[in-house]
Amino acid sequence: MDLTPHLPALQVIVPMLSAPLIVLLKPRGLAWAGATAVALLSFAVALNMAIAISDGAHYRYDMGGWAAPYGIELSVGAFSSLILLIVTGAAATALLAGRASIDSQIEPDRQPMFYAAWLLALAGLAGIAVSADAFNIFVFMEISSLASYVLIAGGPNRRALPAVFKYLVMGTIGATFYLIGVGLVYMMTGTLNLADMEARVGAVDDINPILVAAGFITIGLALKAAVFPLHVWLPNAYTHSPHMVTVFLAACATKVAIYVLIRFDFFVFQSNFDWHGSHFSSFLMPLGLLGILVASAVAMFEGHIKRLLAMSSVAQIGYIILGASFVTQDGLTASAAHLFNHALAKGGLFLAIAALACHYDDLRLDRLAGAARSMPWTSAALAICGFSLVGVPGTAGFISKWLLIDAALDQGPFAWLLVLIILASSLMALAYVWRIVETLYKKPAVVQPSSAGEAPLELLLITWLIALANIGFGLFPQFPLNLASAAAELLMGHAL
Amino acid sequence: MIIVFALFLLTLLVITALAIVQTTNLFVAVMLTSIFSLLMASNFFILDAADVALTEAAVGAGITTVIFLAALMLTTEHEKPHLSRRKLNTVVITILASLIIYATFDKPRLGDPDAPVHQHLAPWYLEKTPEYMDFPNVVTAILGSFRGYDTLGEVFVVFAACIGVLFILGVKPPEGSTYNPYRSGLKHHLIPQVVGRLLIPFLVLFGLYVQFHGEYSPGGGFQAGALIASAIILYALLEGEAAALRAVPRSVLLGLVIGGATLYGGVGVVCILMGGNFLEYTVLLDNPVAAQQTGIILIEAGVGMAVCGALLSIFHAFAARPMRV
Amino acid sequence: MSADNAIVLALCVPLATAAGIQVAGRISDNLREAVTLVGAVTLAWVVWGMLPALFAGERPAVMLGELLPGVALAFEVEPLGMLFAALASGLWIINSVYSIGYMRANQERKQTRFYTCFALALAATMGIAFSGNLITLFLCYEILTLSTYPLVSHKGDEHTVRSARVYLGILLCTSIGLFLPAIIWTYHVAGTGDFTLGGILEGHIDGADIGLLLALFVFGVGKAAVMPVHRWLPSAMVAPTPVSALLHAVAVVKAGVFSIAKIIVYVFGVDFLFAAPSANWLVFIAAFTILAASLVALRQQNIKRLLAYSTVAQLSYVVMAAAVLKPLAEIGAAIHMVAHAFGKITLFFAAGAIYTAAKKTEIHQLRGIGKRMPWTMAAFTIGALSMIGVPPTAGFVSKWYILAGAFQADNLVAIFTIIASTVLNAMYFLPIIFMAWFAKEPSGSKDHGEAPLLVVLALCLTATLTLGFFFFNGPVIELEAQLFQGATQ
Amino acid sequence: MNLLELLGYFNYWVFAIVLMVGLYTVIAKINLVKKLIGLSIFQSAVFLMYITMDKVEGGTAPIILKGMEGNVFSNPLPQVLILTAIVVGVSTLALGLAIVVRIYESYGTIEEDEILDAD
Repeated sequence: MDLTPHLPALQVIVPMLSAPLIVLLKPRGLAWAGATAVALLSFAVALNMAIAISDGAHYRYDMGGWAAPYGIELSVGAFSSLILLIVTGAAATALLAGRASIDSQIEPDRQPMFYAAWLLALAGLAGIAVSADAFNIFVFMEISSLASYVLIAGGPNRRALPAVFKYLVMGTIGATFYLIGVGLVYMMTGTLNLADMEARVGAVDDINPILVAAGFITIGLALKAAVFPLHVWLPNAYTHSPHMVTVFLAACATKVAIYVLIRFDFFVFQSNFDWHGSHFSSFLMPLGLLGILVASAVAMFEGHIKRLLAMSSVAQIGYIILGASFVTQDGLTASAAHLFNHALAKGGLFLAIAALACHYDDLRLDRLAGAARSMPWTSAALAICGFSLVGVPGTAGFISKWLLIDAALDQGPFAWLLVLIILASSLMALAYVWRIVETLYKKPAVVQPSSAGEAPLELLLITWLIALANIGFGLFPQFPLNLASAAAELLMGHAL
Repeated sequence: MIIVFALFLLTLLVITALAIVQTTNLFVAVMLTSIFSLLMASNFFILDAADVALTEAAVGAGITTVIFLAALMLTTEHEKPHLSRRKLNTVVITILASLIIYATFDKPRLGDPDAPVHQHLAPWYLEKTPEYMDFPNVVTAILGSFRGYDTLGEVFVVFAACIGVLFILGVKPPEGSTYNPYRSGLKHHLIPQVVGRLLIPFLVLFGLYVQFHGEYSPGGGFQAGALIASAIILYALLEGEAAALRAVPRSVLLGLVIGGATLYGGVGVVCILMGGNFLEYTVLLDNPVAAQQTGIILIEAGVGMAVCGALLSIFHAFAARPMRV
Repeated sequence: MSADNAIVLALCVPLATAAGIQVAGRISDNLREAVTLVGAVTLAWVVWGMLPALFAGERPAVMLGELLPGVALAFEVEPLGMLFAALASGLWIINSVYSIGYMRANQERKQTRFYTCFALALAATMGIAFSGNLITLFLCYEILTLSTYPLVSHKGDEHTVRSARVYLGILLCTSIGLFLPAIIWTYHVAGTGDFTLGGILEGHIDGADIGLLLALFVFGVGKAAVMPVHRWLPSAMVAPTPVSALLHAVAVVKAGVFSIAKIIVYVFGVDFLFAAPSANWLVFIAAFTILAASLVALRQQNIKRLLAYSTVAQLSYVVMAAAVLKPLAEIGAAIHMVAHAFGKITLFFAAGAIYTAAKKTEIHQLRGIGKRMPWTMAAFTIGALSMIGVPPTAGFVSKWYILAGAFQADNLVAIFTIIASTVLNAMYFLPIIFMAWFAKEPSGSKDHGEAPLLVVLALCLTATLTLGFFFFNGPVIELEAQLFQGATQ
Repeated sequence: MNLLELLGYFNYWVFAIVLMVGLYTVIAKINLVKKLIGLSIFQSAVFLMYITMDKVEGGTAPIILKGMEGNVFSNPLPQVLILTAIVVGVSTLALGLAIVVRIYESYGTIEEDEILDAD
């Protein structure tokens, strides 16, 4: 039978329905193998859809056979497809590379549950990306959140626990805010389907509840997306979670929230209210800029390598928000491209750190001095991904930075200020990345690695694969770029 | 008359909420939370939401309280009094509250039949349910079929919580803690014993009724799962952890969760295999109405199993944790 | 072999050499050095092989792919780039010979990494020389920066690492902070960044913005070492001498001034810029750099640092010549790149030879050294005279053209600067020459002779080139005159 | 303003107040269990908001028994949503409490400031 029309549903239900079965796979290694196979399958599904979509396809799916708005509709366009690629790619990559790392951090008898939670997180994030129903997004947001709390709580250090508790509290507040916003919009429009909302919100006479709803939704999702200054949960959660979980979540978790934020705002509000575009940018642009500057500055002085990169994530989220806040085709393209490129760079960096962690228990930066001598390959991959983060030409990060500056130049009289801030933070990124590189390569060793030699081969190979992807997508960025500009077109098409 | 009662309930709700914030005894706070949930449930009932009221009573007032108490037993009952230096919070929160209240003046009046919510989707559901499903409870129809995908998601939220709790509490407890599997304060108390034993069969029976009668009256898988779980938790409280685990072992519980979730998802997959969309029950049988009914009964059974198993697993994970001495 | 393919080959040969060095380095040192030499000769053969096509007026081009719509990775050979590539590839051969002698004699560590990075740097240099648009130029520019970092920090001690950090920091910060926005700005307003004779900016930008954009470019190209972004160059002197010689007298610094010249000629357009009053400041800043750097050089005690400041000054000659914005001066700029390259590489080779043979690094230690190392000091003398601009050396030819261009433009600042700096150059080079040949060696000094044969051979070769260029510079001038055949007629 | 109208606003006001009481408890209290209690109050408030909007004047619960087809029924959709939300709420709570138990076991306290001091 032809499964092609079912792909959007399969994207979610394959990992979701596999999760309970994974719990049953007690023997050593089997749960890992099962979860990896499922994640790869999801990635294949996402890739399949992405290729069709870059040829102009658009997937729609009526759950239960009930047409929208009565039933729940799934809809996969360019933007969601890009997100799906990131999510499934991150999940599959981290699993493929991470067996040794996970074995060393999670006890064998707890592993089946860990992998089940992994698949649930994957299913939840994918579910958000494919859904076209405001409430359904909430449900899947909760699946992904609960599963991520579980994953992060698997961190070996006791500090993971307060960190995940904070994440849980703030995440729940964010989700509840979103729920309030959706409720208010539902109250005024009587519908939950995003497209239907878009059509009906314009007819609403009493604007106050919609205004409050937009506020609640934006703040709630900004909390989930760790937009500065609502990012306080993020650094500790990323620092203390198991290394592979950091790879997975840093690459995609906050991005999905940004995706919903952008999509909700552009689909439902922008198209109907003339003033919403300026509200949106006047609210988010300062946050984006502040986030870029403050988080980059903090990252320069962080001593723990994972915390440092977590702070850098906050800054990078600022870039994405900034691009979206221009409310232009170019700005959104830059944002969407940066979603992808940052996932590549950060995923690669955290993979390399997981590799370092195989031989270094203490990941404070000064303890890692001289690591390049015993782990030259890992360090080189880390440097490449780091340069991609900075935006050195020839890497993926350069492409999005180029697009972002190009888009910023259209922003009227204050364009130079925007460019200045972007450049300043790039230089700060250079400073903190260089600090890492120099420590690894040039500083005399402080601690001897627990054992000599490189990281496990599969981890090393995957890390290099991602590092090369950073270069590859820096030189031949057409594929993600096509999706990104198609996504921007879709979003702006609604705003017109 | 009912309006005055509603006003009274709502006022009581606010007072309870404030009392919860004020008290420094966590045990008291949890008990007040239970009362808060009950008040909420009554309110829901007044507002014609019978299904929600039943769920809130079973889950909010029942299960939540039990889990809270179980957690308190493992931690501490007393909140350290501290001087709140966070004046800013109060300010922020007051501003937010007044904003929301301000926004309410544009909201449709309570019960206004012309409100958009009553104009758009709801009439369709009310009209089509008899036609497509041929049973009275529209809530069950939406839950099970029209928005069955949400409900599937919800089952997996419960599943995630279940494996999450098992995962998080799956690490070895620290040294110096003891575990008494027969601890149960109620075993030798006559009145709880008698009343409790009387209650358990009725609870289970009521649970089963709610499960299988969900299409006709308020109720369904969630409520049934929660009710049966409460019955077994009550049994555990009366007879002790070990006895309850003997009656329903852990493996059975996990099997229930996995089986329930898989049953639900499996029905959806079968729909795909039979040529429909995911969860499109209509393709299951020749007669679409009967097919819808069958599908909904099956997935409700899955929900019931999963919720019951998950809640009990969570309870046992807490209860089996040794207390600190 | 078509010239289009030759471009790709010119990029690939150094890369393949780098890979070959990595492999050969695991087998034997001799094999590794053989690979280096073979790579250098092959590259020169490929690059020089393109010359006939260029003289015939062809412009070989190749496009690798599009990064973004309208932003492509493309290469095109034109006279300026051809000259630069031919220079760099030719000197790489000589420098390789020198390196082998130097690195062996000084028993440097990690030589495989050294040769590998060197080859990578050459690949980037070829990329810069042949780049067909701004983005390709920028990409190769950054690769050059990154690939030379391991060379600069080769020694690995704390002082070296700190200096290398200054090197990398200034080059990367200026390029990302100034060069990149200038490029994006150009693409944004002009819609393209392709190097086009006559410029692409005319009509897209006006008023003070021209001066601002030019400033972003000039200071963004930190490798040109226009003050105040010159600090990296003295810092880079911690590198082994062959690195200083080829990279910091030829490849890297020339990449900087070459980029500026190319941007002035192909992005702004000489006539467009000449007509823009807001762009006048460049001559002044270049003149200031020349004089200030020469004054600083006067006070240096360390030979390599003196040479570094001399380089800063000489680079600004090229910038100033380009900024005079007259055809003769532009040709002078191109010739000066060659002339200075020959002279300065000779000087560095000599400094390295002195270090290898006598372990001397300071100027005052050079008393009487001419008698012990006559070949070396003879070459040093020729190089120094070329720096001053005394005939019959290469330096005279280029100064002549620049001066002629300055008269053509009636640019008094430039004329004065050239004269004043010639005096300053004489003031810091002549005493050294005098001291080396005629002063008496202090008693009790170490007995030593010439540096190893390969080292001396290399520096004699470059000294000969310095002299030879005075007599045989016709082809170069003919090639560069092509730049203005269309524009001036 | 008739009584029902007042009640309508009153419902929303109670929603707003309870919501803020919950939020205040989450933010201002440093005891972790208390925070979770606040979180559940916070979520309950949202349930109230949704259920408030389902009511139709003179309506009954949306159970269409035989012979009642002409009656007015309250809106079933918010009820379905809140059924889901309640279960989500208790799931989050269970997970949160499990974490609190582990925190107590590792740190010996469930007060946020003491936990911060311990690290």
